[in-house]
Order: sequence, then C-alpha cells, then structure tokens
Amino acid sequence: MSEDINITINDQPVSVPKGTLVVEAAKKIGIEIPVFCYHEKLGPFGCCRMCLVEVEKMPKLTTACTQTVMPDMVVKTESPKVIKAQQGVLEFTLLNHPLDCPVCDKGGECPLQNNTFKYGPGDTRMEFDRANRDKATPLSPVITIDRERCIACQRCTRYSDIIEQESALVMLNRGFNNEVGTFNNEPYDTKYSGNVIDICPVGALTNTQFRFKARTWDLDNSATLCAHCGCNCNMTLGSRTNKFMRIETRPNDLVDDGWVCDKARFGYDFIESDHRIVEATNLVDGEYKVAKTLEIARQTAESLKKIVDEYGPESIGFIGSPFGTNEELYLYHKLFRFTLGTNNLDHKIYIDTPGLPVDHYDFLNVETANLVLLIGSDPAEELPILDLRIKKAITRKGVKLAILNDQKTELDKIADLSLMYDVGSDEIALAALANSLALELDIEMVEGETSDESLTGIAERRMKEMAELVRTAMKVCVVYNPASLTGNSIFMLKHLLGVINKIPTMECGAIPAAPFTNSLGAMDMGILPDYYPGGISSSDSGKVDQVWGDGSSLQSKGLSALEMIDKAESGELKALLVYRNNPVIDFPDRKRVESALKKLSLLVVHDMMKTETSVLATTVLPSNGPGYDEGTTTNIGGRVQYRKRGLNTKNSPDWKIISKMINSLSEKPIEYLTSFSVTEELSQTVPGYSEISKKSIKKEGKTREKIESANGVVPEIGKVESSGQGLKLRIAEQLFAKDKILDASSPLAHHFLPSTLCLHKKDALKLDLSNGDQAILAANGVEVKAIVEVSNRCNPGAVIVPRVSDDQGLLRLSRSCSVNWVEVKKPKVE
Amino acid sequence: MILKTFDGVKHLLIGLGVTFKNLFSKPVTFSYPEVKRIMPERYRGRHFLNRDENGLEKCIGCSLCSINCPVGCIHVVSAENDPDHPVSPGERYAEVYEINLLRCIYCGYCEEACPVDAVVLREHYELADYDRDKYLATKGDLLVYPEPNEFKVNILGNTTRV
Amino acid sequence: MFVFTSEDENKIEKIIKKYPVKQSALLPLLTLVQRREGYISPEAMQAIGKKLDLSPGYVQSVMSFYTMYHTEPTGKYIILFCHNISCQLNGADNLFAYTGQKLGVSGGGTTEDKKFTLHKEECLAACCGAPMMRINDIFHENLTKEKIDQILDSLP
Amino acid sequence: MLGSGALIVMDHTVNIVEAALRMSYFYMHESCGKCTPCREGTRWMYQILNDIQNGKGSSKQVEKLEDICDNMSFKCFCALGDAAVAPVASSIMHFRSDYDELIKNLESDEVSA
Repeated sequence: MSEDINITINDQPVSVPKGTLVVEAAKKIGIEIPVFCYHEKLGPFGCCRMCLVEVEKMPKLTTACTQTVMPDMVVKTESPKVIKAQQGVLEFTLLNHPLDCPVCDKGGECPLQNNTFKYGPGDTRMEFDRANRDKATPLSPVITIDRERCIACQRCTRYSDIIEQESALVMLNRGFNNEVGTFNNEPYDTKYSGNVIDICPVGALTNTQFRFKARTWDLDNSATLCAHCGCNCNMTLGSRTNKFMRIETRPNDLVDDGWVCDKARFGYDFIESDHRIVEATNLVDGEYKVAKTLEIARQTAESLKKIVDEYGPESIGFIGSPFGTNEELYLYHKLFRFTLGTNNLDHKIYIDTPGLPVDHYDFLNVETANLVLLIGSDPAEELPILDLRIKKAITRKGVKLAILNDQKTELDKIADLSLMYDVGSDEIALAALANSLALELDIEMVEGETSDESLTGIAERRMKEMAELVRTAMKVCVVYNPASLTGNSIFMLKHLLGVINKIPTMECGAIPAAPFTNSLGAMDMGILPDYYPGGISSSDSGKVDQVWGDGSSLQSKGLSALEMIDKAESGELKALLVYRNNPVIDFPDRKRVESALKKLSLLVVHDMMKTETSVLATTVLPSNGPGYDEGTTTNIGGRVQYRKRGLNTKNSPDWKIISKMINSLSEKPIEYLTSFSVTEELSQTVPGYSEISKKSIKKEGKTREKIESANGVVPEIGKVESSGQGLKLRIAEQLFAKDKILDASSPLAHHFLPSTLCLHKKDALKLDLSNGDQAILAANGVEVKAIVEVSNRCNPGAVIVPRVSDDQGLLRLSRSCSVNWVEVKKPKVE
Repeated sequence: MILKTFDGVKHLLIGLGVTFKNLFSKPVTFSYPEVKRIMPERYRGRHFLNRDENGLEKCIGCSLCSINCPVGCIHVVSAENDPDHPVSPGERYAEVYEINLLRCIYCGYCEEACPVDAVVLREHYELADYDRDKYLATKGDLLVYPEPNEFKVNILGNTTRV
Repeated sequence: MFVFTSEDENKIEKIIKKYPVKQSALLPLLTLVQRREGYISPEAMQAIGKKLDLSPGYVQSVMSFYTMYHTEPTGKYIILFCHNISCQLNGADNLFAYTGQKLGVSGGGTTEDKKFTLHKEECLAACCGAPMMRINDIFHENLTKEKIDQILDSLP
Repeated sequence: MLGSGALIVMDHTVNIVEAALRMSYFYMHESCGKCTPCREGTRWMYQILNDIQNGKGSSKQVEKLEDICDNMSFKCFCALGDAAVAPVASSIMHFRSDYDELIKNLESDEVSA
C-alpha cells in the first residue's frame, strides 16, 4: 500500500511512496527538473524529452516524468551528460520556435522562456529559415492558436482526451507537420476549453480576449473565487489600472482540481457592463433621484421601520439571493430578524432545509467513494467542475456511477446504471429506492404504492438493481440537486439518505448540489423563513434564545418567497427588500409577480445589475458583486472560502450598506471595520462556522462543520397530480444561458442555443411534430416559441425545455415549483 | 628686501601666466542660447520613438522598456494591430506610450531593453519648461523627431547616424 | 451523406468482434472505407467515430497519420511509387517523372479522367525488386520505362 | 549502414552523401512527431545534408551534424530517432572523404570565383 521507497537525487536522500515519478520526488526535496509535456494532472507522457536525467545502472538517460521510483535508485540531474542532453533538447525545441517573446502573451510566464534561461544553450546553430506555419488563427471564438509557437508537447490534446474526455482537440498529421487541430477545422468550443490556455507551456494557445492587452508582469493579480455556480472554483483575477484583464486558474485540489470552466474564464464581462447599478436612487414623484448610497440606506431602514410600526412585522419581507456572500446574507438576517422582527426571509422558490442526516461530503469524497449516486442533477450544465471531478472519479479512479434523474444527461454515457423517472414523480421514485433498501433493513417504510412502473416509469426490477448497487457499495456519495426536485420531495430525499446511512458498514455522505454560488451559505445564514442560521429551527425557541440571547425567538411563522408574493398580491405585505434576486424573471408566473410587486408601497432592490425587478423598485441600492466585493462563500461541498476583491470601486461595500441600515435603527450600533469583522462575528454566532476565521480559510478554505438535519420523521408520499392538460414541463438549466451575466456581447455568445423543447418520440408522434419543427408551448395564457428536438431526453408525457435566455420567459409557463402542465402545439399557419 | 620684491613679482607673473595663456585661447563656454553645444553621439537626452523605413512605428508595445525602467516612468498599453491598417509591423502596437520625463533618470535602460530599437535617447538636452504637465511625453510627442530619423542603436547602446 | 451499407454493417460487426477493445477496429474500418470509396470523407470519419464511440477528431487524427488513407477523391487505380533508397539508386526518380509525364500529372495527383492517382511512397518493402510500384494491391517490380508503359496500357 | 529492414549493397559509384541524404529524408518522413529530438532533429539533419549535397556545405556543418547525431541518439522516445542517426553518423565516420570532397569542391569554387 503506502510503501515508501528510498532514493537518492543529487546525493540527497528522499523517501517517497511507491509509484511516485522521479520528477515528483525531486520536487519534494526542492530539486527542479525542467519539463514541458509533463503536467501533474495529465500524467506521464514523455514526449518533450526535457526531463532527461541520469540514473545509475541504466545505460541511457531516462525521462524523469515517466520513470517511477525504484528502490535504491541513484538519480543525477546535474551531471555533464544531463546538461548536454538538456541543452541539446532545448536546441531542438527552439529550432523552429519563432522569436516572438516581445509580443507573445505568454512572455514573462512562459516555461519555455524560463527553461531556456536556466538550461538552454547560449546560442543558436540553426542556419536555415524557421518553419512558417499559421500565425494567430481562431481555434474558437475565445481561444487563438499560433501554430508556429507550438512545441507539440500535446498537453492540450491530452487535456481534451483525459480530463475533458471529449477528444475534441487532437494532433493531426505526423512528423514535422503535426499540428494541434480539431475535426474538420471546427471550432474547439467545449465547456472547459479555456483550460488549455493555462496549461500550454508556450504562447501557442492564447486567450483571445486578453491578447495583447497587457504584459503578464504588469497585472495586479488577485486570488479570488468564481461566483457563477456552486463549485466556487479558485481563480486569479488579473487587472491593470483597475481594468479587468483576465481570469486564470488557481489550482486548489480540494475544490477545482486545477481547472475552471469557460463560464468562469470568459464570463466576467458583466464586471464592466453598462447595465450595472452604480448609484443609489430613490423614486420621488415618479422620477428616480440619485443620492448618497448610505443616506438612502438610512432612509430605507427608517421607512421599513415605519411600515413595521404601522402594520406589524409580518407586513415586510426579504427575498435574498444564493449569490450573495455569507457576510452580506448574515447581516440581512440580523436586520430583518432582530432589528425589524420578522421571519419573512427567503432566497429561493424550491423547498429545501439546511442540514443532512448523513455526512456532508466535500469534492474529494467523490473520488474516494465507491459509488456516486446522482439524483436530479446535471453537473455538466449546472456545476461543470463537479462534472469533471465525477468524470475523473469514474474513468480513472474506478468509482461507479448511478444516476436517478428525470432527464438524460451527458454523464449517462459513462454511468453504470442510469434510471429515468417521469417528470414530477421524483418523490415516488425516491420512496421506491428508499423502500427497496429498507426492505432488508427492518426500517420503517414509506407508505403507499411505490413499485408500480406506471407511477414513475421505472420498472421495479431496475429499481432493485439500483438498490443492489447502493447496498453493495460500502461508500456512497449522493449528489442531489434540491432545485430540480418538485414539491416536498426534498424530505423524501433526506429520508432516503437516512436509510442508506443505516445500511451496515455503509459510509454515506451527500453533496447538496444546487447550481448557485452560495445557496448553502444562504441556508446556513438563515435566509429561510423557518430556520435561523446554522439550521436552528425557528420553532425551537429555546435553542434560538440560547444562541441569540433571550427574546430573540420570534412568534410569527415566516413566509417563503412565493408566499410573500401571494401576500403582496393580496395587499397584506407592504414592503419587500429584494437583494440580488430577480423575481420577475426567476419566479413562476411573471404577470402575477409583476402585479404583486407593483402593489407594494415600498420595494427596495439591492442589486448589481439592472433587472426587470429593479425597474419596478421604489428604491434602488447598488451592490458591488463579484470582482468588487469581498467576503466568504460556502460551496456545495461545505467549504468556506474567501472571495477577494479584484477591482476597486468608489461604491460602499454591501456589508457597509446593510450595517448602516441596522445601525440607523438600533440603539447599540456595531461598526464593522472590514468584511472580516462580520466574518468574526458570524463565526461566533452561527453554529458550524466556529472555526471560520481570516486565517483558517486563507489558502484552501475550510470545511464548515456538519449541520444536523432537523427532521427525522418518515415522510408520506404527497398527492400525485396525475391530471393535467398536455405535457409536464421540466425546465432544464443551461450553463451558457443569455441572462444578466452573459449578455449578447459576451464572448461566450456563440454557445447560446435557440429556444428548444425536447420531446419523447411517442409524444412527438402524437403531436405530429418532428425534429426542427417550430412549436409553441402554451400555459397560463402565455405562449413560448421553441424548436422541436425529438431526443427521448425524458420519459413520455413530459417536455424538457432548456432555459437558454431570460428573454425566453420560461417561468411564465409555470405556476408553482411543483409539477406544471403545458400544452405543446403547432404554430398557426398564417 | 629687493630680493623679496623680485620673488613676489616672479610668483605673481607665474600666477598670471595661466591667465595670459587662457586669455588668447579658444573659450570652452558657449554663449548659449545663441550657440548650442553639439553633444556627443552617446549623450542620453530626450527620448524619441523611431519609425521604420515604411513609416510604421517601430514600437511593438512589448513593455520591456517599462519593466526595465528603474524608476518606473514608462507606461505602455498595447493593443492588437488591425492587419489592414497596421500601426507597427507585427501583431501588436503601443496604443499608449508615455514617459514621465520628470521622473526619468536618463539611464538609457529602456533603449537597451528595446528589442526593436524603437525607443532611443537622443542628444536633445533642452528640456526646461514652466508647465509640469508638459513633461508627460505622450506617443505623439515622442514620435516627432526634428531631423530625419536615420540612425541605429548598436549592441553597446551607441547611437550612430546612418 | 455517408452511410454504411448493410454489407458493410456485417463486415464491421465481424471486425469489431475480433478485438477486445472497440477502439482497435479503427484502422480496419478506415481501410474498409478507403477501399470502397477511394478516399475518406469527413462524413465517413463521423460515421466511423459513431460506430466505435470515438470522437470524429480522434478518427481524423489517426487517419491523417497514415499516408495510405486519402482525404481527396482518388482515381480508379492508385499508383504508389516507391522512391526510397534502393529504388532511388535504381532510378526510381526518373521512372516516377516519366510516369507522371505519361499520365499528365507530373509530381503526383489524380488524372482528369479519374482513372489514375499517382503518389510517391516511402518504402513498400520490396527492395529486392527495386525499382517498384504498387497499383491498387499489386506489386510491380524491376520496372523500366517499357514495363511501365505496358502495365499502364494494359489496365482497363 | 542499415536501412529499413533490408541489406542494401552499394558499389563505389554511389555518392555516400546522396545515400545518407535519401535515408535521412526517409526518416524525416517517417518520424511520428511525438518526441522533440526526432521531430526536429531528423528535419535539421536533412536540411544540412541537403546543403552539403548541393555544394553549400562547410566542414563546420559536418561537425554540427555529428553533434546533432550525438544529441539525438538514445534520447528519443522510440528507436526511430536512434535509427535515423545511424546512417548519418556511420557515413561520416567511414566515408568522411566523400563529405570532404563535396565541401572541397565548394571551397575551390569559392577560390576560383
């Protein structure tokens, strides 16, 4: 197993585990062996021949990147023979490499430059003209390739093959003519294509956006986090003179394994967008008047207080966001719960509760588990870096993959077992799996019929196969997407987790994989109507008082986000503060939401981009947002990391605005100096965050402690909505969707899909629709145009519609967060 | 006594000898500003940016001058050339090129670092002005050279007229 | 549009069965298409990729490695002319030039009537009969100008 | 001198540089391009031999050729790189006179010109 082998490198002894490569062993004791083609994530290859070393008792020089350590090996990396070889190989490498360094974007951070300086020959002996190849040509709209600079190390093609597993980028032709290319010169535009820019050891693959904009040494690099999905990948934001320049990876094996997706790398144009809210405005006599942000914050707080005094604390509400940082959300929790005294806080439209009945697994556990069970999750579109991690686990670590979903996903290709339940039948499907596991465990079973194929579309036999796979796995990592579950299914899922955990000798953990930056943090910070921070139920007044001081627990039951809209429509809710959320687009039934918001006497929108909701607001506050803000976020693995500021702004930071609101109403104002002062406070008050501090999250972040699940009762199967007109609607997440973050001018705009609807063959036959036809989705008196794709992506009786754009207005079709029915029809012929 | 007087006169004459000698030699001073000194070829005065034989800017915006500048007085912002209307040969050019002449110590490192011999320090030494803002030499200021631009910088940093 | 015929499908099934890994059947499939079509079109690469669960890029990468696979439509007869050392020492260069002149495609290429495609090849493993050429699957050794005339004229 | 799997016997009328040139063209063509020394080295050798064969060579180039051979041999991924070195290195070792003749021709040309 972990047998250590002793070897000697340059007379220095080192002891490394069996199977370690010589180049890694040398790195351990600080001896550098130059490499080009070797990359620790891509494994040994040995084509650049740069890492030649002398090993005693071996007749020839050997490559340190392919040679594993042997007992009593004696390696020399600086002998005259090695130096001659290094110089020779570098001479060959440089033979046809153009002298572009002064204009090359890699200049200054180029391994070829560095190695040439350290190990290269002093002079060139090449007397012929260098080979001419294509200079800068677009490999995709975001990557430019310069084939002259390529040294054919094949890092990028191996990345495409091993990591991304698309084999989209390949080595064409052979010998001296070989070049990196794609099939038929098609653009190389996978979801993770940008990583080849980082791993290219020369300037052959460059970021089209960053090309020639700045030299690498001129950049101010800030070690920050990606703020798109729930992975919170580590990245470096490079800026110059306070202008955004580029995003690079910042490898953190515990989170991103050294990669970021293209949305992280190229999707940051919104930082300098024209649609940003940069100043605070107040609606006075039908006109927006600009004023000082903190002054408007004070006024807002006072108006909220006035409404509370007049109509009671139930008349105000807060819709937060899974995109804010923990500090901002924590302060909002304080403002609304303690200063204004309401439990009306929420950040989402689906139902979820904090805490898990099993261990909270981190990303690394995906690799160390024996089985990954994906429930309702489509990592490729929702959490790209988790997708890469699962692919790695399945193909290279021998982990098995079982999928329980209502739609086909990209991972189905490599899954050991993939079951597709009918859209909307997730609760029964989960109960069926739980029951077939519970059958042999003598645990209380979920009551009701679960095994009938007509209910879920999954045969009992298949479900048993899945149960068998889970039962024999020994270590299971469940990855589920709470946002894709309908109705109260989340309780069934937590029941299922509990059942799996009760299997003898079973290690089970889960990753609640909601596709938003900080939805875990939002729940932990108590932006929920029924939970205080740290998963303390608001009905548990004893515990609330214990943590927050006597009298902190509130009598009223809070309203969820959708209930707040209901109450606003009926006039019971008078004021609403919307923080970085866009209910008009992201909540079901736009017409109703709009009319409800218009009825409010006070609508405060605190956001970074102008949205359909901010247009309706009576007060608009600017939020800084990713790039400008700082604070901690909690990723889906429960890891708390620090999002550093990348660019400076004149605007007040969000935490200052919120604390101004709190302070203008409270008798004992607390002045926070930095965002870390808030972190310090929340680490003391929020259960699970006690070890989070500026120091402990510095480099790799820190996993917050597990939050216990509150519910232990076996849920019942809810009423099945079997009647409805037309087909069941399932809205699928799309990574590159045209929204406020990626607008039409984004470099990723080529990824935007047209409005599409995916049908099962049977339904398509019934409706007389075929591939490529125009069709109309109708419900709620709203019609959405889409192109038909007959793809069997879901079981019959449902239609899957990817959410490709905000303009599409998909949520207008639905009424609630459970099953919605739509009619699919042919457009009228004019 | 007389001997002492002679001695005094002798020493006086010796002293005045230097004065007389220089009274009739060519003066080393110039009556500036009517007459201007011709500076040696390697004199490091004001900076200029060269153009190549096609009239394109030689500067490719590589920023090596700015990174080598010991006082950090050079600011370069580069941009990609439009292939149809190139500003410089090659792929990139300097969109902004500014030298703060007040901060500059005229060490000539920029000239030495330049891989394309674009920036040079020439013999212009009349740099006095009343306005501090004028010392921020922009690309427009630097590209104007009062004489034909035909000179070369060799490997030692020597500027020679061609 | 490229489609495998049912006859092809049978053959492909047999070929794939021969190997423990599907991927290994790539070269035989490429050969199959090359023989049938005379060249391998991008559509064919996609079809092969689909059959073997490989990306079309990978298929092209493998295909472009081998000189025997053609990417452009070829003539009825593909003449591969060896010009490696043994053949060259025995006058292959002259004979190649002669053949090219005769067919009107000096330097190699496909004739206008799509009858012949002339290509230089590195070593066809028949040094003992140098100079030599291969027309489709048949080796013609110990060539002379007269012999080339005779062979080419005899082809239907 | 071992070529591609056959024993080739050449008589004295064959210019050994031409033969080496032809062989190195073969290796340049056959190199798969994976490893650097083979991909770049075979082409460089061919270019130099081509120069020498066409009367543009110098004795320095022959020495350079020997050094390239040394840099390539036993440093490649597979044996093709080593094999590519063999004809060139052995031809220089055993038939240096053929090289010198081609170079001398050039030098005398230069003198006469």
